[in-house]
Amino acid sequence: MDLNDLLEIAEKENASAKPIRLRCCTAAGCLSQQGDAVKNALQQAVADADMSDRVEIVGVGCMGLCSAGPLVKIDPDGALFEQVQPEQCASIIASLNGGGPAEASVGSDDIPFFSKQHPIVLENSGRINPERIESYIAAGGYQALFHSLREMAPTDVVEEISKSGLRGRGGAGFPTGLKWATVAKMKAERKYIVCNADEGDPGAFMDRSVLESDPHRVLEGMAIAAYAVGATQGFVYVRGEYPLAISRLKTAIQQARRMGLLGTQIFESPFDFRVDLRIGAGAFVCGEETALLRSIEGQRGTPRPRPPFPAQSGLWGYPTLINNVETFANIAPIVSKGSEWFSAIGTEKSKGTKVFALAGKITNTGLIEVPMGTPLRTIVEEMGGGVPNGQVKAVQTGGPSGGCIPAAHLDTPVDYESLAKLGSIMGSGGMIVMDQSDNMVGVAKFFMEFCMDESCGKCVPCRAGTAQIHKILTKVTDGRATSADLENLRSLCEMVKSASLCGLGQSAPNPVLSTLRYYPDEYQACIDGGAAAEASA
Amino acid sequence: MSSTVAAPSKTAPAGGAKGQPSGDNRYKMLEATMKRHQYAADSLIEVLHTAQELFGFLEVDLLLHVAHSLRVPPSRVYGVATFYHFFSLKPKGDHTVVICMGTACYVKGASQVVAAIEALGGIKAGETTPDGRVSLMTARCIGACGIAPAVVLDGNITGKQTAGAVVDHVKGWLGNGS
Amino acid sequence: MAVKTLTIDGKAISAREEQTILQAARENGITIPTLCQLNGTSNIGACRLCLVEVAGVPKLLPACVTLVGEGMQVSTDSEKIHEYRKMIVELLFAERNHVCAACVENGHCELQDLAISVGMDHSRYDYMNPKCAVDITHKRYGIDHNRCVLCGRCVRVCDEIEGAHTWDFQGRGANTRTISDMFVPWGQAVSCTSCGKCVQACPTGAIFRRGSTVAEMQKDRTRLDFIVTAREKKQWIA
Amino acid sequence: MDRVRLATIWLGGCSGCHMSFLDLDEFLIDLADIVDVVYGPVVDPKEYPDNVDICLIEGAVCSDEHIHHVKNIRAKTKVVVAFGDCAVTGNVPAMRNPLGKIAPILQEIYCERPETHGQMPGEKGLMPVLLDTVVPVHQVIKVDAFLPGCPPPASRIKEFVQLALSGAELKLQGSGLKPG
Repeated sequence: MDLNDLLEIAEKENASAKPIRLRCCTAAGCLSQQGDAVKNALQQAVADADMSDRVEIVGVGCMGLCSAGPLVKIDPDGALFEQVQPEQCASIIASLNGGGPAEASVGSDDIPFFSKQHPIVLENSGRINPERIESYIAAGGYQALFHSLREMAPTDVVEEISKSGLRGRGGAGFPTGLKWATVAKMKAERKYIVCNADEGDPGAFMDRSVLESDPHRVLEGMAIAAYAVGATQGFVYVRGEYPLAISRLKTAIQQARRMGLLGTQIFESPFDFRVDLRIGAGAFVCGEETALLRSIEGQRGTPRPRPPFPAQSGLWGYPTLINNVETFANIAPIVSKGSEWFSAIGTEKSKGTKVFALAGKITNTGLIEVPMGTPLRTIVEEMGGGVPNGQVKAVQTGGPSGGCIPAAHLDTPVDYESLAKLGSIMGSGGMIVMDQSDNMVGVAKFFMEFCMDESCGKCVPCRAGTAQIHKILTKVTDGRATSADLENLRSLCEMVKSASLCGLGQSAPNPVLSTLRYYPDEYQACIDGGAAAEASA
Repeated sequence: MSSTVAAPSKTAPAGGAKGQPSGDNRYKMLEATMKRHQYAADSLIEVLHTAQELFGFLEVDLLLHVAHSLRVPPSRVYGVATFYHFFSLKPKGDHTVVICMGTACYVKGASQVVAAIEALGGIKAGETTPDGRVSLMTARCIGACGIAPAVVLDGNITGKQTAGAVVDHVKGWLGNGS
Repeated sequence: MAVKTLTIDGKAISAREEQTILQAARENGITIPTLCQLNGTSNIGACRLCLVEVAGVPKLLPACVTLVGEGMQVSTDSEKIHEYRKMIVELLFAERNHVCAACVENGHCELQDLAISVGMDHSRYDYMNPKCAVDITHKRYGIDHNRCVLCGRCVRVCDEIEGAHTWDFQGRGANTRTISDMFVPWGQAVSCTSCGKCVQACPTGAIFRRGSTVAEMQKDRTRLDFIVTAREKKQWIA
Repeated sequence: MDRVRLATIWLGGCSGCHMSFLDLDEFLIDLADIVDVVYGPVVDPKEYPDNVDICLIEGAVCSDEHIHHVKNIRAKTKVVVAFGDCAVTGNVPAMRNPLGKIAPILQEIYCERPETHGQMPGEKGLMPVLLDTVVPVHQVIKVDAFLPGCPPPASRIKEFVQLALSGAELKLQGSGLKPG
């Protein structure tokens, strides 16, 4: 396999495409709304209308606008159909043949939800067939790997990633190039690459969507990373809750192996790289890197103190590079288009784009990818279409590790530093919009219950502290708390934040601290006036 | 402060892979998985996944068999099996309803759905109805936030659910015995 | 063997580079409270009582696993650290059902000593009152989960020194429980050699010798250290 | 100097703390020169008086009656002291908490055990209602000082009382804090 072979596959794939192509979303969001039945019905309709010679139905990954699913898009330059029902499919096919307008609701891809996006990570999502490697190759896939292996020294690759300014998309925003350089410098007989696909933050589904829509993109990023740091074995650690992502990854790994894009002597170079899947078993804490490593080793997912960092001593004591799905998905474009192209996007300290999952009380739910630094208001009000029949009260970012950003701060640009200043975090990219009917003490309690249940139990501040914070919050919502309880709540949150062993405990108090900061009245009201209403639908 | 000993009713000697009919194909398939992982201790979680798929849940004897085969101390196997919420040491019901309790589903009223099913089945989340028909579980965000609240009915993700609709569905399971 | 010089609470000291802050402090008579740490077993940094401040580092660091560094300025007795330690001890008392008055370890208990040393006169937190079992099926020893602080010393001593790995943890978070073998009563745990190392290792009255009554149980941790020193350094005389 | 108005009360506990107080021996005679015991198991008054300077509360809060007492004490007392482990932590009386709610416990103890007389004692309203959860005093009212120990040894009580009389901060140190 070399570049010509790749180009040949791409050419063949493009040549086999039929004049009219209907793309059906087959990611989990649309599938759960009968997306599969829609795809089958379309195929049946094409066969019935005897149009198979010029119309094809392609299952693709996520198109983003989950709230309008199942989505069907006609290429080239055709309509975008929303909330398609299987019984509407015949009329859609008939309309292609001049049979009058389709009996399905037509959406527009010229709305801010789509037009304000800047897809890099998601550029293939909803376009290519995630179950065919040829489809990825036709979109230029694996060329970046070829360029890296054949035209760049490992140090050049690290350098390129460093210059791009890419920062880890898993939440903390550690400079990716620096992490790679650390692993690359370690002298060891073995090194590992780990892709953290244990996307546990409730309200976040970016990684799921990327894996379901464009799995090869992630594998290619991992392979480039492996080459850059000198690793030969990789693991993708995926949540067990994502069966579709797991099956598509399995397919992708098999296909890549069969084509020689994973395995030994890739692109006829001395570079070997093998990827295995590891399926998580329902433990949020395994998103923490040292816990994740223990889990890959078949143990209880309890974190350990760092240093040593995994880059120094990771899997089985060997240097290990851990990045998350979205980080790896950024690698191939950076290698292809160059670090300058990438670093021109975004803000001074936060380069590139970020994928966000919009959910909650918002008109358009789904996935968007915007340049770093895009104001929260643009995302929530313009692209998301605001709250249906209501007002934005707060936007929760970063899941149980993040905080609630009040509407007054909607003009904040979304980047690592700005969100941290507001007491929240970028996190992996979940954004839950809340309206006036949501009680913020209830929201804080919801997150604390989550952290309490997900605490591994190893360190005392997190194990006993989260349980105690939850107990105090319950007293508050039940109207049994005193102002002394609020004082205990605050000091305990500070202690758990400072004294916990890992990121779970260190960030668990954030939802409480941020709501205490922005919505002290709601806490006070519970103390003065008795029980608070649970957040209602 | 009870003076009773918390322990499972069943106890088997360590290393005792007893009670596995040699004709049971499931043990052969489990064996194949362990072999593929070269009986490595660090494949424990993968092996437990396979064991649960094959047997539906992880019985103590099964865990002992795995411990013995992978040469992992029994207490560690039990520790791992109970650390991860995916693994169940008790049999599940004929039908399962999993209600997503992620943030998006929470703000869209998932807790009302849970309450409704708890009331209907007379069980709490994580339990199975006494007749073994229905298991109710909650999930940590299944990543279907765009269609919240999401409920997984016998493995099928359904979106934009209401308490009434899920109750009707589960009533069907409780009622007709299919 | 490189030597580092550093200060702990303003006192200039020197330490070997492979030493932890905790070891260096102890050698110099500076007390840092610990609970999960046990000489002779690996350090896990779990109880967070040994957290110290290091100048220039924004986070608190666990002294038991943080190596000394050249020019390090360590502080072990700031007001914040004292307050955090106290909170952690209060959390531990509220987490399980510790009744000193009715405990075999009363007067010799590390948790009780910690309460005294951090100046705890009560726990500001509500008691959790969890249901905990007492297992006295072993013919010589017993385990009372009401008194367990989940420090993991029994687990480590059994795995790392005795090599039996009878103990481990099941569950997680506040529901974590110490278990023997496949969650069988201790008396039925066939891997147990009845060596009693876990009894000596346990900092509270959770694991005790049967037949001990209130305040009678006294443990000798130095035996564990002795075994490890003998095994690793071939030194049988301390 | 005005005489110090001291009260003591015995809630859910064994009275061991009061016994330990009596172990102050001849110091009691010194105390009698400056202190009036205005309420407690060792004196006559049935009503808790107003303007109490210091009250030592022995025992945990186990019943609705105890809640009434401690709230009343709080309202009428300058310095409220949790006196002994039961008041400070719940201690032995709180050992029933993990067993769950009180009704089934009473049912089992008074009605179901073979050696009992098969009926609940007293009529409704006659007996104080036991709480589902026994709690230390500070979980019901604000407590100003804690005097741990089961019981606190007489020497510790003496030290504490001397602190109180001298007007110093009511905080014990070192081994004076040992519970149990």
